[in-house]
Amino acid sequence: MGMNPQTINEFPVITTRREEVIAWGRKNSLWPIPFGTACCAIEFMGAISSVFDISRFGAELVRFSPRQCDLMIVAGTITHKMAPILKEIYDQMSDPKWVISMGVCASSGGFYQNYCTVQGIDHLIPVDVYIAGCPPRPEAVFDAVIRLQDKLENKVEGKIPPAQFQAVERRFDY
Amino acid sequence: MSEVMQSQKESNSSALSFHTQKDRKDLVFVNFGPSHPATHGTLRVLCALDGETIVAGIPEMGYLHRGFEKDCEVHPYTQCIPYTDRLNYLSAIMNNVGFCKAVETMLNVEIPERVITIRVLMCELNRIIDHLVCVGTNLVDLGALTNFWYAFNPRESVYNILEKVCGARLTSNYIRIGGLSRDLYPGFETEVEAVLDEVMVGVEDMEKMIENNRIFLERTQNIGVLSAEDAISFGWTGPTLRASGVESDLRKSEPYYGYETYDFDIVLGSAGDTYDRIYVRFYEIRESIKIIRQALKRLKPGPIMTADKRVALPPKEMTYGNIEGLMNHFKNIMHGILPPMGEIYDATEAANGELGFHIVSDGGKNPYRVKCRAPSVMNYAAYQQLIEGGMIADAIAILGSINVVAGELDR
Amino acid sequence: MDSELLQRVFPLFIALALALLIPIVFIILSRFMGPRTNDPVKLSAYECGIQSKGQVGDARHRFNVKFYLVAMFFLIFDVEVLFLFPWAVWFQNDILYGFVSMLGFLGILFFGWYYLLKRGAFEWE
Amino acid sequence: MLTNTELQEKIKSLLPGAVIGMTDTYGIVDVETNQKLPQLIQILRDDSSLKFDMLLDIVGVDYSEYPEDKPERYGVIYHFKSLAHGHRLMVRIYLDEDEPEVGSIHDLYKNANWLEREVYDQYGVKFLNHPNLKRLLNHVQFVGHPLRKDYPITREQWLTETDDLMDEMDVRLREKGYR
Repeated sequence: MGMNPQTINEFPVITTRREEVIAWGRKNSLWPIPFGTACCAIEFMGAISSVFDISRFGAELVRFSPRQCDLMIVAGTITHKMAPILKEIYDQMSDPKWVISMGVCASSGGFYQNYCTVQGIDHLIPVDVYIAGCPPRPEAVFDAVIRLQDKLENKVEGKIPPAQFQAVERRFDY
Repeated sequence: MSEVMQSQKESNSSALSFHTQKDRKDLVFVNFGPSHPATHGTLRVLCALDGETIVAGIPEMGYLHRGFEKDCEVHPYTQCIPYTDRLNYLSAIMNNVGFCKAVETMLNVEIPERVITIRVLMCELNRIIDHLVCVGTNLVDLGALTNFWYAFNPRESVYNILEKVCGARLTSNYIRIGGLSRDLYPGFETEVEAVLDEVMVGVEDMEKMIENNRIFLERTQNIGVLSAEDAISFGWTGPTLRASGVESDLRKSEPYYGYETYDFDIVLGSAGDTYDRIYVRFYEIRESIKIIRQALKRLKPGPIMTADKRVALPPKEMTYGNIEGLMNHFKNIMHGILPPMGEIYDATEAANGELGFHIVSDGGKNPYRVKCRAPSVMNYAAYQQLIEGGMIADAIAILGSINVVAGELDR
Repeated sequence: MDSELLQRVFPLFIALALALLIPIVFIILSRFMGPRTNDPVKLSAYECGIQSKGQVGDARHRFNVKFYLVAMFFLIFDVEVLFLFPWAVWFQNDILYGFVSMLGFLGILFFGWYYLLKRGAFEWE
Repeated sequence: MLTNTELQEKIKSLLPGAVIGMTDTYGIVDVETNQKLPQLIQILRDDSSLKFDMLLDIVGVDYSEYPEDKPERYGVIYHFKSLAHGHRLMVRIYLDEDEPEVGSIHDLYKNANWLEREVYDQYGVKFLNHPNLKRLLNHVQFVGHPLRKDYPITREQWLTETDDLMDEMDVRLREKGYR
C-alpha cells in the first residue's frame, strides 16, 4: 500500500497492487461453513455467540451451503463414515477456499486412535491452519482466523515453519 | 348451506390432491443429510417427499462412531473418564458421574458427604446448560434466532464457573473414581447464585419470546406426537418420556446420592408433542435451580476423596513420609484400580434420560467391556415414526426437540 | 421532451443506469479475477454431502396443484398491495375521492378473498 | 414392587425349560436362558405382575479372553425395566462361536430393531427374522466385526462411497403402498 503522508492531503489516492486489494477484500469476509460434528462444534457455536464474537474478524455469516462459503472450519471428529462426505463438500466449495482444522480430533484423530476415526483430515483435504485443543477455546479459533488472514496476505514471515518442517505428503499403508 | 360447502370441501380437497393412485415417480428423494444446520452435523434422513409431506423417511446414524467402547477396553479405569466426557458433550460431568458411580458400586467404595453434594450440584448445573443448548438450537432451527443468544449468554457464565472449577469449559473430566479431581474454589457459592439468576433471566426472556408467538405455537403444538405406550416401547426416558405424560425419573424412583432428601418435583407434559418437550425442559431448568440452591446450603467442608486405599492416592506426606504410603501410591499408579471380576449395570438420570453403564470387569486394570446405554439412541430410533406423514419443516422441529447428541448416539 | 420535464426525470435515468451497470461490472470482474475450477464433482448437486448419482430426484416433477394455486393467490394480493403505494403517496391531495376509489378497488378484491376463504383454498392440507 | 427373591420364583415358574440359571448381579436379577428367549420375553412383558414394558438396552459381550470360563464365546444381555412396578431385570444368553444367532424381539419392543442391528454390527450375532439386519454404526464397506476381541483396534478401513439407503427406501415405500 503506497501511501506517503505528504501527498495525502493534496490528492488523496492510495497506490497498491491488484493482489493486495483482492487479499484485503477476501481477508475481511471469510464466510465459514461450519463442518461441525462433535464437541468442537458446540465450542464453535460458543465462538459464534455474542460473548466471543467471531464476526469481529469478518467471519460473520455462517452459511451451510458450500457454494456461498470460502472457509471450511472442520470442527469435530471425522470418522471413516464421514470421510467421503467431507471430501464431497470440500470439492463442492467454490474457489478460492481455505480449511481450518479445529480441534485435535480433526487435526490428528485426537485420543481416538482406533478402527473408525480418520487420523487427521489432511489425509483427505489440504488444511491451511490447525488448531490444537480438545475443544480449543474460542480465542484459539480467532487466532486461527487471524493466522489465516495473514497467510492470505502472504505476510507470513516467521509464522509458517520453513520447508524442512512442513508435513511430508502422507502415504496410506492400508 | 354449510353441508353443501362441507361436501364441496371434500370434493375440493380431493380435486386439489392431484394424484389419486400412489405412484413412485411423483416422489422427490431428498437427503436431509449429515451436513445440515438442523441435523447437528451427523444425522441423516433419506426422505421421499410428495410435495412437502414426507411419505417415507429412512434415518441413518453412525457418522460420529468414534469407537468409545473399543477404546475403553485398552485404557485403565481412570483413563476411561475423559472418554466419557465426550459422550454427551453438552453435559460432560453427568457422564463422568454415571461411569464413576458404576465403578464405585462395583468396588463398594464409600464416598464422603461433601463429594456427594458437589456431584449433585454439578449434575444439576450441567442439566441446565444441556437444556439451554437443546432449547436454544431447537428454536434457532425454527427460525427464532434471538433465542440463541438468550440461551447462550447465561450458558457462557455457567461455563466460566465450570472452567474455574475443573479447568475446561466443555470436557470437564472433573470426577474421579472415589471422589473429585479438585475442590471448589473459594467464592464459588456467590458466583453460582449470580449465575442462577442470569439463567432465570435468560429462560424468562426466551419464554416471553415464544409464549404466544403464533408461528411457534403453530409449528410445535401437536407436531411429532408420540403416545405414552409408544414412548415406553421405544425405551424413551428423561424429558421426552415425561413430555408424553409418563412419570419416570430415576432421581425419584431409584434415588441415589441423597436425591430423596432434596425437594423438587417432576415436570410432566400431557400431549407428548414438540411443544411439551420444549416446555418440560424449561420447567426442568427451574427444578434444577431449586436443587442447586438446596445443595449450596448443604455444602460443608470435608475431604474430597474417599479414604479407601484401593482407590485413593495417599496424601503427599504419607507418600514421602513412610514406605506404606509410597507402596500404596506406587500400586495405585502402576496397577491402577482393580474392581472385582463381574458385571454391573448402573444408571443415573442424565439430561436426556437414563444414562446406564454396563461394565464387565475381569479383575484386571482395564475394563473388559463397557457399554453405554445412551438415551439419544432411543430418541432417534423413534424419529422415523415421528416424521412420516408430517411436513419436512416439522421434521426439523421434531429433531430439535428430541435433543439427539451425536456423541452419545454413535458412541 | 422539454428540458423542465427532463430535469425532473433525469435522476431516474441515473438510477436505472447504475442499476444496470453495477451487476454487469461485477460479473465481468469476477470472470477475470476469480480463480475458477469446474470439475464434475464441484458442479454436482449439493445433497448435504452425499454423492447423488442421479437417483436422488431432480425437481422436474408433477407437483400437487395447491402449490400453483397458492402462487396465484399470492400474485393477486401482492399486486393489489403494489397499487396501494402510489395511492398512499397521492392520497393527501383529495382525501374523499381517494378514499372512495380505493374502497371500490379493495372491495372487489375483498370479495375474491372471501370466496377463496370460504372455498377452503387457504387450508394447507 | 416385587423383591428380587419373589421375582426369581415368579420367573422360574413362567416358562418351564427356558430358564437355565439365576443370579443376582449388584441388585439386579440376572436370568440366563436358552434359544426360547423371544417367548420368555413375550411372557415377561405381558405378565400383569411383572410387566417389563421397557427394553433399556441390548449388550453384546465377547467372552473369549474372559478369565472365568463361560459356556459359550458370545453373550447377549437384555436389560428390562418395569415402569409400572419399578423393578429391573437382566436376561442373558450365551451363543456359540462359529454362527451366533438368536431370535429377534423387534416385534415386542420398537427400539429392539436398532439395538439388535448394533449388536450384529459390532459382534456378528445374527438375529433371526430381523426385518433389516444391516450395519448400524460402521460404514457399509466395513469388513469384520470390530468389538470382537480378535479385531485389532488400529486396523482402519476406508469408505469410498456412502450407502444411498435406496434398498431400505424401496422396502419402506412398498409398505406405504407405492409401486
